[in-house]
Amino acid sequence: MSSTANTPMSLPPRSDLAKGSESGIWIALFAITMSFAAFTSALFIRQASTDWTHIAAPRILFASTAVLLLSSVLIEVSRRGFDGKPASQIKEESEGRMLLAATLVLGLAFVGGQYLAWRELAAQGLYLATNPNSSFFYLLTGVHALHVLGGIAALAYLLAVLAARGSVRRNLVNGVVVYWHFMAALWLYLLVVICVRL
Amino acid sequence: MEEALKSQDHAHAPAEGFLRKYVFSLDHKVIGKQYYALALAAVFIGMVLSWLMRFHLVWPNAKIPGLELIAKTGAPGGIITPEYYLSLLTMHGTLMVFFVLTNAPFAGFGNYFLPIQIGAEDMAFPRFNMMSFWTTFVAFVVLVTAFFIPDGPPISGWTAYAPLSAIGKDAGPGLGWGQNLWVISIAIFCIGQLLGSLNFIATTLDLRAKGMTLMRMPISTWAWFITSSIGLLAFAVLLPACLLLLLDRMAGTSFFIPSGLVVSDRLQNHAGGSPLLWQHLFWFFGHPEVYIAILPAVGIVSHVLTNSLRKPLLSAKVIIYSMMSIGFLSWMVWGHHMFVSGMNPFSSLLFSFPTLTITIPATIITLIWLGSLYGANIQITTASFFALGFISMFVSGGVSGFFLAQPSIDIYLHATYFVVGHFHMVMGVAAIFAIFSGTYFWFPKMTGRMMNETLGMLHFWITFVGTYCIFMPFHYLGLVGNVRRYASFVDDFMPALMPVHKFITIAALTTGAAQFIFFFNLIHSRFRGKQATANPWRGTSLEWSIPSPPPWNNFGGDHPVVYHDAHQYGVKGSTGDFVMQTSPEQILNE
Amino acid sequence: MGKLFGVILAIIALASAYPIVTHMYVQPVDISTHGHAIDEQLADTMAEAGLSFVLAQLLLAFCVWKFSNRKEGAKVYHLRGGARLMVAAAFILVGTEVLALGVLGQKAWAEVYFTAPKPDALQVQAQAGQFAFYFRYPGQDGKFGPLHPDKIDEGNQNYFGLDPANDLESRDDIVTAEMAIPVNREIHLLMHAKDVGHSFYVRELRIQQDFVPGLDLSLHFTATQTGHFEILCTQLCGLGHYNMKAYLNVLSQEDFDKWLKQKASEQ
Amino acid sequence: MRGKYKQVLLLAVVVVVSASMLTSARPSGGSVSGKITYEGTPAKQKPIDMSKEPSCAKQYTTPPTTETVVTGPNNALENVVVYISAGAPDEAAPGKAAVFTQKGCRYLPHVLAFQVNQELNVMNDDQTSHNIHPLAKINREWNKSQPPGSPPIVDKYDKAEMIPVKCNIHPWMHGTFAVLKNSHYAISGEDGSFTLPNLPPGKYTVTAFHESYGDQSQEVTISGSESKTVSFTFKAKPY
Repeated sequence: MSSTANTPMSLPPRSDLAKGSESGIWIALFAITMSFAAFTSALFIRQASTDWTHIAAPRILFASTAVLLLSSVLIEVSRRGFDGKPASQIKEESEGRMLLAATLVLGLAFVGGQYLAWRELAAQGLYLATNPNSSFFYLLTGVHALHVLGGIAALAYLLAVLAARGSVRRNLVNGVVVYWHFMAALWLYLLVVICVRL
Repeated sequence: MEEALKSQDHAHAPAEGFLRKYVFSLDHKVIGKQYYALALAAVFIGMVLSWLMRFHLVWPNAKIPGLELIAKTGAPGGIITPEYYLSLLTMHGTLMVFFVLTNAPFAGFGNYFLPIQIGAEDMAFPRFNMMSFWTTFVAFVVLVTAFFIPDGPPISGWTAYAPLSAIGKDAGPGLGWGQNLWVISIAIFCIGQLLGSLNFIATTLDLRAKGMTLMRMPISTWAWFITSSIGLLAFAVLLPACLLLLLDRMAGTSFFIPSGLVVSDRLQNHAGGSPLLWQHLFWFFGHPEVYIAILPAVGIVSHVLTNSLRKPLLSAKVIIYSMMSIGFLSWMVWGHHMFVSGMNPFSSLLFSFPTLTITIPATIITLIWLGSLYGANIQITTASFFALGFISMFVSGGVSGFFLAQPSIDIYLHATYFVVGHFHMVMGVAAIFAIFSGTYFWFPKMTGRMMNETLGMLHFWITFVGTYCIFMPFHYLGLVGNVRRYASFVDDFMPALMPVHKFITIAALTTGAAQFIFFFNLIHSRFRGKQATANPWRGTSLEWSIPSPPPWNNFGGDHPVVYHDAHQYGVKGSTGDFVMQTSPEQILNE
Repeated sequence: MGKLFGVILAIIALASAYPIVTHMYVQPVDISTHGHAIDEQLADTMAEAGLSFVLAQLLLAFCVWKFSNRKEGAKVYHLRGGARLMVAAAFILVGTEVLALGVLGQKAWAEVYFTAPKPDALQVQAQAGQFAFYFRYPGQDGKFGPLHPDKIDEGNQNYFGLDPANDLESRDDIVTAEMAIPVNREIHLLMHAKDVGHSFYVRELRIQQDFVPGLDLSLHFTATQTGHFEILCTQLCGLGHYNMKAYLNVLSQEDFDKWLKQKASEQ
Repeated sequence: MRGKYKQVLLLAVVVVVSASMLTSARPSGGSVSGKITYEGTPAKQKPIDMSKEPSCAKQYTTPPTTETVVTGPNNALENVVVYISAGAPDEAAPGKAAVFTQKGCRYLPHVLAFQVNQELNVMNDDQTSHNIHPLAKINREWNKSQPPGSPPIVDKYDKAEMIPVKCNIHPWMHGTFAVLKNSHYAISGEDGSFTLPNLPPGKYTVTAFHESYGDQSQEVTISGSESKTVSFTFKAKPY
């Protein structure tokens, strides 16, 4: 029987409750990764069947990809802008705020781009149930767009809190930034999956 | 100033008003109780369904008075139709696996005790926590609604194998809106569990009290932590699978439905889907789900045993590492559900090995329990008896796993009652024994009153013996080749086995009836039970350092400081043979 | 109370083992060439698992008997060797068992799945549909006509969707509701699902294989005894699942030829 | 005085009522009759192997055959529903229920004709569960099982339709519900003959429906109480 140390380990005190939002996002990313792994492995299995007709990805996707990547850069610049300040609270007057707003707008533009892509496919007579590839196209882009909309809602919430209270918790911003980058990376992966037939 | 800080850093203020206090509460303790109550409702329905099934199997043409009022087409004149039997089977499995075995040991007890055991005032995200319960509640309501629609509940089993589950009402009664409700319910349930798991992980990582290192956490906390990590990933797979199934059913896609199927004389308008894809996705979730049910049980039993033995287990660390390896291996074994399902025969062998290997950590845990009993001073309580009963069930259900893990034996035993006996023992009954153990153990903490031990013992003995009478003969039936999921036994070799089935049915009705003792005890003790002290079992972990029941903010605004791990029993402390985690006294080496 | 627990648990353990030891419930006679390997494997596993079961339960019973509610202040002590002993025991005992059963025990599996059917094996097609099996023999020409799902007409016994008007190969195909096979001849079973998943289970043949819609699997086996056996569906397929069965008649080659001729005349 | 009036009145009522009953019982108007035949070779009707359901199989010494095309001597075609598809007004349903019986794992009768909103009773005379699944397209589709000993399934249809009926548990069991708008219908017998009596004068479309061969129609004009003959010939193919 070993004895246990008598001195309490130095852990962060309870007041760091707020740290939760950032770790919460990280944990959620694991779940999202898993979900998309499930979706795309279903796609890979489905691609092996004989009736797979590969459809060409609408051009607009590349434009919206550029928009999303740009937004990712902007939000990163915004985060670094906050980095220099030691405070755990981010103040309203920070210059990063405008960049957050710009990210939000670009995010909306990305979702709009996806909508145009769906319109383009529908114009070719390709709907959700038309063939396996179109099913997966709508499914993957749709579920991803939903997640991006979630990020947009979070950005809107950040901006609203900044405007109302004048400050917002630092780790909340960090969480949203991590989530946003992840959405961009996830999109690049999905784009490859959609365009390339394995 | 100090006081102001304290109340400020709590995630929420004390609840006011009935709705905030008892319904839409943010308090993890209330939410834990809500989960537990939901599981009780589900287990009650599930148990009644199993009675109806057992009754129908041995008296197939007997009228069950009044049943026709609930199921007009399912049981015309009170006689259960084949499809209604399958509806009962599907709903029994779904309710038990999702709403009982996941809800009670994991979400219920976990919600109540995980924050307390690590010295937190609440979960990391109390609002998510409340949402996760109410989402689960909605899922439950949606599922149960299936009983009351004209078409009746689905008949495709809790595994909902495609294409049976994907085609729609052509495939049979209950596969129209009944199956839709099932898929929707499970998808909603996944969302609830994802929110819950996220909360458990974040709470364990971020909110531990000062001095509460990971290795000082009680085994139960560890079990919930590991389980939530499994749940986070497993439900993240089931959710997309449900979405794909729903699209196949409602939007005409063909993820799981191949071409050229003729169902009810109608050629189905689908092409190119893969039925095996559903099985892979489902079991990729489904096998880890087994451990979502059983790991919290292992944790609860270890926690109760450590206390009842009045000495630490041989090694808590080894149990924790074993649970981790079970959690890890659980991702590599899903294919053992599919040995004869048309998967590549080579992969069957590949899946067989991790399946056999997973018995090693399970055996280690069992041997540690058994070895720890040696030289102990076992306190006889209903809680400890249920924990010991759990070990017995875990062993019984575990050894039958050896048969099913081998593809060649599975050729013969697959889809027989042997499988039914196996999973009911190891995952159903064992987990339920742990729930009982946890209930008798923690009831004083949760309500401030003791449960009646005499009734508890009576409940234990009937349940323990009854359970063996029900589930052990299932294995014998399986060895003869009795196929499961049959609404009645029309096969030529079955008359010889009917006496066994009758025995099982009578045992099931008796054992089921004994559960009313438990229900009564629960309600009676809640209002009339003896007042409980803060630490009636002389326990070491943090939940015993606060009043019973705990105040709204658990530690009354204090931040507990932890000096020891939770296993300081059989030592000389100032209060007896144990030293509490919060006690700063020095423990000398033996 | 602790003593009672020990006694009852011991009784339960021994009573559970009793029907096994006395072979009260065993699998039916094996009529296949590969089945003995499965039976041996099952018997070996039963011996090992059964022994572990009884030992573990008795150990639990003993410990609870001996160590419960001891006197106030009784000194608790630990098993020598502690956790290390347990871990070692688990690795050695279960590890060997895993290796033994896992490695040596794949014979039967290999025999069923990793060998190709002999070229002279008799081909029989089995179709599973809600809720009956139907079988097809290729007839004189030795060829199965193609399947057209849109032509399926159960009222007229066209269960497979044959089109004899256009497919010459289909005209002599023999469709039956019972499966008959010659004894001691390898059967190459071609499996086709008409609607949802089903399974082909003959207890005496030690064969179980799912029918997967859209995936035509095949299986081969040899029956060594004549007789009348049941083919059961073991994959939940809908409301009539319990009643989805057919008979397997293992006949002498002579009787089989006669039977096939008789069935051909009924087409 | 008043009593006498009463008696006369009563007598008058009795006379009128019985007269009207007599007239309704007497065949009024004309009738259409005829014979249904086929030309060509009909598909061979095969014996049904019921071995999967021993309780049914043992009811037969020689296995029954399929009933998709049932023929009689002289190319007579049985089980054809002949009905007035146009020209006759829709009628209220009769009070008597149409009965569809499952016996020996077969449907009795194989073709059951009844009217819109007429009560339909499905009985199970067997010792096994049956499943009745009328594959309705216009009407509400249902799919129910009937264990032995359970009460009859009672239902009705509110639109006219030819509905194929199948038993999911016993795939060989197939039959037809002919749900019709009026009471002018008949099902051809063993000799292929049928009669549609009691047709008031008017112009009618007579339709003959066969479950394998579809339907054919002819126009008929009835004046007075004449009897007209209409015959239908269906083309049969061996496959």
